[in-house]
Amino acid sequence: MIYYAIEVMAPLLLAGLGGLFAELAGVLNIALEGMMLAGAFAAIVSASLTGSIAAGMLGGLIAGTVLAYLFYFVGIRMRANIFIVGLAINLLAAGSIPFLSSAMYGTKGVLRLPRVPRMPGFFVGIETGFPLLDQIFLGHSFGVYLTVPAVLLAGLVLQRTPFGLRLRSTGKNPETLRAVGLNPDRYRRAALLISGMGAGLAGSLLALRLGVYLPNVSAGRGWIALVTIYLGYKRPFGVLIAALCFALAEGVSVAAQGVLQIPGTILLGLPYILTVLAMIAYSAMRRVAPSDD
Amino acid sequence: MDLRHITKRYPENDVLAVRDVSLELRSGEIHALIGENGAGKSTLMKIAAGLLSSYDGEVRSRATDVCRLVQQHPQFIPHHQVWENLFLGIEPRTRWGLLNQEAAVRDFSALAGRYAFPVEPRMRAEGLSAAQAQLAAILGALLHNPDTLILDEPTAPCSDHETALVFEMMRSLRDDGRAVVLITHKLREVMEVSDRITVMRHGRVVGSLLTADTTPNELSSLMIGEDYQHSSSDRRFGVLRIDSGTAGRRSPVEKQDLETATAQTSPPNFQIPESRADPVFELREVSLVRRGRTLLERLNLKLYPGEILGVTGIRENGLEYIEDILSGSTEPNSGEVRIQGSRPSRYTPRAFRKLGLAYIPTDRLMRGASLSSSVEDNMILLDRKRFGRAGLLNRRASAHFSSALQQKFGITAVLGNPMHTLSGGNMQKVILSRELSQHSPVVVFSEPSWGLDFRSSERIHDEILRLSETGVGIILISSDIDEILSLCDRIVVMYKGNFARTLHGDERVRDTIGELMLGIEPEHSQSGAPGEAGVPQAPGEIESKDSAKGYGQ
Amino acid sequence: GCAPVEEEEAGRPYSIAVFVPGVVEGSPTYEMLVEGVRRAVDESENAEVRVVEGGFNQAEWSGSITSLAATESYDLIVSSNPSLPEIANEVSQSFPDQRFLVLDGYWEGNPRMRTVMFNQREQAYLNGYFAGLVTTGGMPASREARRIGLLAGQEYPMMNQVIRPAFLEGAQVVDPEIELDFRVLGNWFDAGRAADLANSMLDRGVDVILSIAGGGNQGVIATARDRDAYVLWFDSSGFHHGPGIVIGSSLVKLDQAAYERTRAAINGSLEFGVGEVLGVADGYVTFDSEDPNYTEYVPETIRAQHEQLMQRLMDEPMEFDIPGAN
Amino acid sequence: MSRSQPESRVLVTIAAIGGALALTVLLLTFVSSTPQAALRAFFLGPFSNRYYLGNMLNIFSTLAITGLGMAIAFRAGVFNLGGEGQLYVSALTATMTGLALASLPVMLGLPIALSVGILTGAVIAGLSGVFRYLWDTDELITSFLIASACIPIVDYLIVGPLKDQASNLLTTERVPEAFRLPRLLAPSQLNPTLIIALLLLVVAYIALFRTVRGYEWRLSGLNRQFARYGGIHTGVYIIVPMVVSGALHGLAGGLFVFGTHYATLVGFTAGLGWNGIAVALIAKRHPLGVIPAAAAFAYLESGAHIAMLHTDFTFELGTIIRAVIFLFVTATVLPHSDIAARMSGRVRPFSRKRQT
Ligand SMILES: Nc1ncnc2c1ncn2[C@@H]1O[C@H](COP(=O)(O)OP(=O)(O)OP(=O)(O)O)[C@@H](O)[C@H]1O
Ligand SMILES: Nc1ncnc2c1ncn2[C@@H]1O[C@H](COP(=O)(O)OP(=O)(O)OP(=O)(O)O)[C@@H](O)[C@H]1O
Ligand SMILES: [Mg+2]
Ligand SMILES: [Mg+2]
Repeated sequence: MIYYAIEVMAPLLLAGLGGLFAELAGVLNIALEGMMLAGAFAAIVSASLTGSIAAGMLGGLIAGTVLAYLFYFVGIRMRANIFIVGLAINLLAAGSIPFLSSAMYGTKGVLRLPRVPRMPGFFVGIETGFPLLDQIFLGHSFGVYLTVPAVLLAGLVLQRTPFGLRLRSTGKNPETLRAVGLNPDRYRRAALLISGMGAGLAGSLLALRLGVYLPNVSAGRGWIALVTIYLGYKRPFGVLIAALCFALAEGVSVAAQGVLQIPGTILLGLPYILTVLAMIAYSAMRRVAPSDD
Repeated sequence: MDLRHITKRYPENDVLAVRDVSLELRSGEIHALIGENGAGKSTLMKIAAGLLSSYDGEVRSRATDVCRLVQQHPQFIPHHQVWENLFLGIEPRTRWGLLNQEAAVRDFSALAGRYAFPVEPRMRAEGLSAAQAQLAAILGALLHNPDTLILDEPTAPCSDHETALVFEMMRSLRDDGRAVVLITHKLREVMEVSDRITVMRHGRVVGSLLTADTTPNELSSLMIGEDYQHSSSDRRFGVLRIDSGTAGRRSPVEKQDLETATAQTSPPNFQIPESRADPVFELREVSLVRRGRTLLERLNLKLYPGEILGVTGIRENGLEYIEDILSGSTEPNSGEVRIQGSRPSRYTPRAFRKLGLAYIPTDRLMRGASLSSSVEDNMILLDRKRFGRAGLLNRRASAHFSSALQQKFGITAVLGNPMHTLSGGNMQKVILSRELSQHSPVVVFSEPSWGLDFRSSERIHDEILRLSETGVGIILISSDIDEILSLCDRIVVMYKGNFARTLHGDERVRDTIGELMLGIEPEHSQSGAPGEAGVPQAPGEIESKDSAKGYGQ
Repeated sequence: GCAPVEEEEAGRPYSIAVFVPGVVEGSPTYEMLVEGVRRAVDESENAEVRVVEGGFNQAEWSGSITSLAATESYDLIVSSNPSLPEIANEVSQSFPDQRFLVLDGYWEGNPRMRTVMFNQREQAYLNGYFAGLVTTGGMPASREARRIGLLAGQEYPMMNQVIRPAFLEGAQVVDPEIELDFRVLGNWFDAGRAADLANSMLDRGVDVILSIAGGGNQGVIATARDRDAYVLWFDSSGFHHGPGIVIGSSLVKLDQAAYERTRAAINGSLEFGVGEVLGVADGYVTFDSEDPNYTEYVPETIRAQHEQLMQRLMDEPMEFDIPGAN
Repeated sequence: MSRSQPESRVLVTIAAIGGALALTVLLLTFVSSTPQAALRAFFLGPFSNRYYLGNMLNIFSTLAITGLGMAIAFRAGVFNLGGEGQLYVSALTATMTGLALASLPVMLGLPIALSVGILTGAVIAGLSGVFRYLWDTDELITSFLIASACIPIVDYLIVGPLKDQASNLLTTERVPEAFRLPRLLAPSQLNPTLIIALLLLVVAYIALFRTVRGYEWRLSGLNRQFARYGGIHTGVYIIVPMVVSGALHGLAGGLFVFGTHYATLVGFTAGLGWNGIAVALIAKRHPLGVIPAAAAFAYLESGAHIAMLHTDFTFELGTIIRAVIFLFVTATVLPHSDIAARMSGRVRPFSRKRQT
């Protein structure tokens, strides 16, 4: 179960980390969902054109970034309402992908294209001597192993670089940037583009794992990724924990369907309930703790 | 730097803030810019620093020159550390292009050390006291190594000691051949530190003089535009009577019209107590502990009707915590508060106000005002219930009320415009007008005259005196010794979360207070009122890291 | 602004609207529906068809069909879904002249409506029997546990009352010990979660899964491919989705039924007011044994045993209690 | 709400809408084989007969209530992201109450059923408010999560124990005839919800801008620290706005059942809650602004629906057009308001730590 939870976590985490940048720069990116979808579609298309997984992931990344740029242009440059722009981007992705798909391949349903390679498992034959660990951590698809460097990189960039400092300052108070002659919009743009990359990559993982593109394949994961940002208290490592928690909760609900006599449909609500409870428990603990003021 | 024929109009409220002003800032000179609230000082200097874009006229300077403005209310990102706030845009980097935190902290500490500013670079900005924030902001400007440094009311939140530090820094910059501009309302400071003085009134420059050639009286007449008589309680000229010791309460200037106006605008909401024997406000053994640190320790205090009790000290020695306790903003960990003999149901401003407390906060921007609401909405905050008829808000009555307050306090504002269009001083007047219209038996003033021009602060001082005459008990929290001295019957000095001493009558001497604030027990008198003052702990110097760490966060 | 253009009586074509309660693409049933009706229209001299997609919100279907009927420009409205008869019946109270042909649904007694139902019990039973043969060791990747899987997009009456029990019933013909692991996806598109659900089933020893989860089926295939398991398809032939992984497909010849009944309607020979049920014996429910993948990947013995079952159903059709039938 | 140059703002708005329309026309012309018919159906369809007109007004009614529910919460500085779920659950509880009380007279049974719906929404949203009040958990997230958790449960109940056994639709039984609200423009779905919605908007406007409570409400949203300092019970203005917002969604759910569908169908809310947020934001959180915002929304929705039924206009096309219009309209109409900044940065102009 943990093995699959890790697999489920990977796209959530990548999208969440991307969204974290936007969030810290002061832009609530509710378009993660649409960017993931676009990433998934582009990943299959480019994987099919090139026959390469790497190209597929690159395609996903680019697609997410393109939407992110649109987000930036309308939401930041044109000063539109961020929330509405986000909704619009989601709609745009949901509407134009079937459109493109039917123009390019004559179908807007399941898109099974030739030459899309299978996502290989990594570190398959290796043994570390701890069979349990091997079982949980080895043999995942490539994207999973991307997440660890991604978390570290995000932490490094956000906390340890001038860029990260400026980005975080943008979100807290853009005036302070203006006061020292920096343009906060630049950092918002960078943050949005990064979030587009994260979400696009996450989408490509979803699709490449299946080897096909399906309408609505993101299935609300963009929203969950958004939730992990808050659950993770806006820290990269926190997002990791939150995404893992959510994935585990999802894993519990999936596994419970086979074991418990509770109707499967009800169990689908379980991850959300577990998450709320975790959130309350955490907040309540923080309140009780003497370190709080 | 040379400003030529600058004119600035704010389109939001159609205010002509600066009118055809020309000004020359010379290097190697400290240039004071004075004028009443709303005269246009801040606006002009923002233009000089390039922070405002649409204006008429010309700003000339050498292309390589750096000009930095420290704003009137410096704003930091609360969650970020001080160095993160200040090195924004000029971050030192390591070889790998990463943030070089060590270098930043080192540079900062070196600079802070040079001017003896007690600011810790790694502290979170939210933990800075107002004075520290001001000093930090100044350091932030200095990090840019400016050729022209403009300070907009830097001394407002500072105690004498910190003010002295700032002046020292200004002088050393001047001697270094830089141009320094000081905006302030304290003429004493102007006389003390500046080389040249420019006076503004209603957006115009009405005079530019050499400090050596002028007198405070001349300056104030220029500012006000008439020959102005200081009332005897004017503390800015307190130099004249600093040691007069017994100087207590002066008879207020006659303000008959004012009182009648008050009577008209609002019927008394509270009964002012007849008896003067029972305290109207009491702290009993109040302690405040946060994050394992004792910020306030077993404080006792009694305030009697008609009394003005001064609380002073360096702000980070507990002045802001006592403000929160006195106003109900924070719940003490032990002990209790009594207002007019009753205990508030909860420790919230709401409960305190119900028992008859009015409160003028230090933090005007966040706590004292809703910047995006209209001026009128800010004025009616406390009286809102009175304008409700069957739940509906009677806008005509509230407008009438607000314009009465506006007239009474001489507030320059359009009532329907958002609060953020007001000058700093006018904002404070709005807050004061609102609180004083309550007729509360207890009023807590915290730093009431920060940022006010002297006519306005004098009005406030007169108002405080008048209030106490009518039997209101007043607590005046202020880090300004002159203000405390000229108004208060009794003064408590805080040091490290304790009441170091309560001073009565002739003990109320400037030097004694100054020493107590720094934790030095003065030799000549040991007669603190028992039970109402803690004994200061280990005497130590305020700028030591200890105290900054201990009480800052 | 959509008033139909009146043409002279003689030349007026027979006008058909196909109302798709969902979207056509991605749904084999609706693809068959549209294809069948189109073929009938193409073959006739004077008929025309418009396909209208009604989207997934069932609350809107009634309104959309009302709108179609209200234009009074369609001689026949064709649709397909178990819930459509009751909607059509209601609309037909307001527009008594409108005729309906509903496939995959059942209604008796509305003289303006003809319904065609398929015996899904037999269909699920066919799948179940095949699954039983697989899990008891008939295939290379069969596992020891006698456990088969069923993944449903959502729970609905036909699923809970017919397909699920019949699937198990069919399997237990092979071995009464066989257990069913039933899971719900919650929607018809989340292939990611479908893959996880399939994984979880495989963890519990399942080796063959009947997947009735729309786009979610792709997730099941991906898992089965990774972990060597088998997938069964429902309604249409699914072999091409995963050769060697999809090893069986039960078919409903909805396209054929749609074609034939539409043709009859155009010719004026279709009888309304009846609801028919078509099953294995009628040739409308079957198991795809023609596909080359089937012969390539499925051992001779299994194919033969399954063929026998088909024969048996031909001779003795199964009783079919239609859920919610009027 | 800048006072500056209202004329130019209007001009910009008109230009934006014009641009969006031009793009729509262009898109349709390229994609459709009968562009004229598609355009006519899309733009004029909603006004072509009373049926479509009535349906459009009915969409407007529900959207107006949910939009108001969002706007009113935003005004107090709290965020209810669970409208969709609140609407859905309330619809179910209202339906079940209606069914259970079938024997009561309408004048008694219907109000009770609606109240149950209102109460349901209020409780679900109120929970998030209470959580924030007690434990300082972000109500934006908890409301979303709680509502998301409720949706599968309702799905299950409708498909399972509460299902109408006589129907093949995934639906509960229909509420008794007597309980159904009368149709105003038969055969369209328009019903008295419209009147209730308009009344609510006006009442909300007065309550928010013309009462003392409304003053406190708005002030709490603008600067909670200030409100607290002024003696306003700010805790109340975290919980109550959430409760009211939830209650409005509950009411919308109840009316959706008794006025429009007479039953709760699986997934029948279809984004009404989400669209409520968009409506509230386009309306600049102003109760009266909700009217044009919801009207525009309803118009687009029904236009797309009609064009889809009668021409080769597709579902995706409708989605794309709506996206384009969103992008255009908000880009220029909305100033970079504080709510936008806060929605994006979640910067609250007050410390959230010390609250009563
Ligand atoms: N952002 C603004 N928008 C609109 N009007 C403004 C703004 N800032 C200042 N004003 C107006 O411009 C005038 C000059 O304000 P300014 O802040 O320059 O005064 P000041 O001399 O610095 O006063 P103070 O001593 O009170 O700080 C005032 O009438 C004020 O109301
Ligand atoms: N907007 C509101 N909606 C509902 N209840 C409120 C609202 N505001 C306050 N209350 C509650 O109503 C009660 C009365 O509050 P109100 O603000 O009227 O105080 P008040 O006028 O000073 O009266 P009292 O002295 O009785 O509290 C309080 O318990 C408070 O929690
Ligand atoms: Mg100023
Ligand atoms: Mg087996």
